Amino acid sequence: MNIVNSMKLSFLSRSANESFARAAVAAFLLPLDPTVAEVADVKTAVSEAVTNAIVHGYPDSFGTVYIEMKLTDTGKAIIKIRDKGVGIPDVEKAMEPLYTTSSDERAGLGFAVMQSFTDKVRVRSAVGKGTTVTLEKNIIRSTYAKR
Amino acid sequence: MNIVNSMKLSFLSRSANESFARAAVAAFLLPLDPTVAEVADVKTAVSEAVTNAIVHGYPDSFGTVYIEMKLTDTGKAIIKIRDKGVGIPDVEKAMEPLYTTSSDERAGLGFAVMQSFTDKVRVRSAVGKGTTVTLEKNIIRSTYAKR
Amino acid sequence: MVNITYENDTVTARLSGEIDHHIAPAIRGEIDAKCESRRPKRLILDFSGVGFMDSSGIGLIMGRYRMISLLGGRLEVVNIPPNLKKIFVLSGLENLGVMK
Amino acid sequence: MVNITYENDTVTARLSGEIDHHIAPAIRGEIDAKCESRRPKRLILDFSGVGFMDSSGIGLIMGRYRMISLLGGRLEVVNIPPNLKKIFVLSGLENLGVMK
Ligand SMILES: Nc1ncnc2c1ncn2[C@@H]1O[C@H](COP(=O)(O)OP(=O)(O)O)[C@@H](O)[C@H]1O
Ligand SMILES: Nc1ncnc2c1ncn2[C@@H]1O[C@H](COP(=O)(O)OP(=O)(O)O)[C@@H](O)[C@H]1O
Repeated sequence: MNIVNSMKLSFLSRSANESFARAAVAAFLLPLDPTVAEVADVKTAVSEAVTNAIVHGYPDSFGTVYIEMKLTDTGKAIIKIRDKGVGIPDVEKAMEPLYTTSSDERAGLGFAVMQSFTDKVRVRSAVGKGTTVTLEKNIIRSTYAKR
Repeated sequence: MNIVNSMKLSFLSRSANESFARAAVAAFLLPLDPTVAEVADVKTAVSEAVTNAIVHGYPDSFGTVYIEMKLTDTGKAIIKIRDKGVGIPDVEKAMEPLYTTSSDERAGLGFAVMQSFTDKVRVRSAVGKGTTVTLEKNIIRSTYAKR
Repeated sequence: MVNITYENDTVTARLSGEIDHHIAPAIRGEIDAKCESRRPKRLILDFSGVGFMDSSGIGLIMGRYRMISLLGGRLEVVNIPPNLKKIFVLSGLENLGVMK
Repeated sequence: MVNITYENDTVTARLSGEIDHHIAPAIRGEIDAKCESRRPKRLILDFSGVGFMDSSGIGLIMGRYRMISLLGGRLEVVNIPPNLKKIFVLSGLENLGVMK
């Protein structure tokens, strides 16, 4: 399994950038020749992780959100979404469906969506240091290797 | 004039990333409420600068292409496209329409397109160090300030 | 984004575009304002024009369910496009009996 | 990308999508192969399906102009969408007399 393409992206934690992040990730995915449903899955999962970084990672201030994306010759997309925000005290608990610390209208389904819309979700977090979410999605009919 | 949003992007100098770069820049521009023609202008100019970085900046190897983009509250988009490639010995000459050092089917119109499709083009280059192209585009009916 | 009409004791909100955390508060504000002034028996959320939605959309629906229940009305969610089925199933919203 | 047909001494290449430096070589290859085997009197490049094009597209046209001239044929560029007018004007291609 070799990395055939990679990109890095960083932007201000403004909510307007949620749609930007989705669009950029989707555009980078295209050479893997994903189906419309696969693109939608990745966009949705990325939207959750980026929104979490903006809403929960930097609750009282603007910070920077970092995305790193790699494509492999086996048709796997690996997407890392990182913030240098407040961090998560108990990751296991945070990942339970319906769990939310927000008083806003958050459904507590962000991690559940990431898990159901991608093939693998890893979360690393340290209180006061920030959070990194790594998503992996296998694009089934990928043709990158053939190009 | 204040910066209201900013992003950074970097990617491998693969030609497949030309369309990715255009799409990402276009998506980041959207909160300025550009017209379809303004989006097309920016995409075209960015495509020229990114292609130059890939083709001319890194002629014999893969390198990294860097994009920095800022939006101001006066509706200006400032886009920097940078490579750490071979550099341009004579920038003035390089910018002349129809001038090309390529034996491939390049038209020699890249800089001419950037100049005619944006409001300002600045080029800084050092041989052996790389090239930075800065594009500025004023989005006329911009509403970012009002949001 | 959202187009809201009132007729026959019913407020209908036709959503469109991409529903995420950035846009949800504006949609919520418009729907709630209309419902508070009209006090309808029924609130219909029409998703036919929605191309993308993340869990912020689920939060939006749950919140409107609570709001309209407090006002004594009921919620109906209609015209869910095929590509949004997956997130609706995951949300468990089907158990609320609001999806038509 | 490109769909190529041959009829009445004419090769017609219908281009579509986004034309840039990444995609241009593949388009060039297909058109040139067809022209070299058919030796047409006329090569028509139909741009009606093209949504985006940068100066790589201009290079592609100039190159096909040279190629078909060497083969003794002539080039026609047709159906340029309004949003591409600007780059065609800038290119000076109008002076070649190939744009219909
Ligand atoms: N990047 C992050 N930084 C800090 N806390 C986070 C982050 N991502 C998630 N969390 C915590 O995990 C909880 C659950 O997240 P999630 O399942 O996405 O639901 P929601 O975003 O709707 O609250 C959040 O309420 C928050 O407390
Ligand atoms: N990023 C770059 N690095 C090195 N040389 C460059 C770069 N950008 C442009 N050039 C030089 O400037 C010339 C003119 O560029 P341009 O007007 O875009 O035409 P074209 O790309 O068709 O050659 C190129 O042929 C090349 O020699």
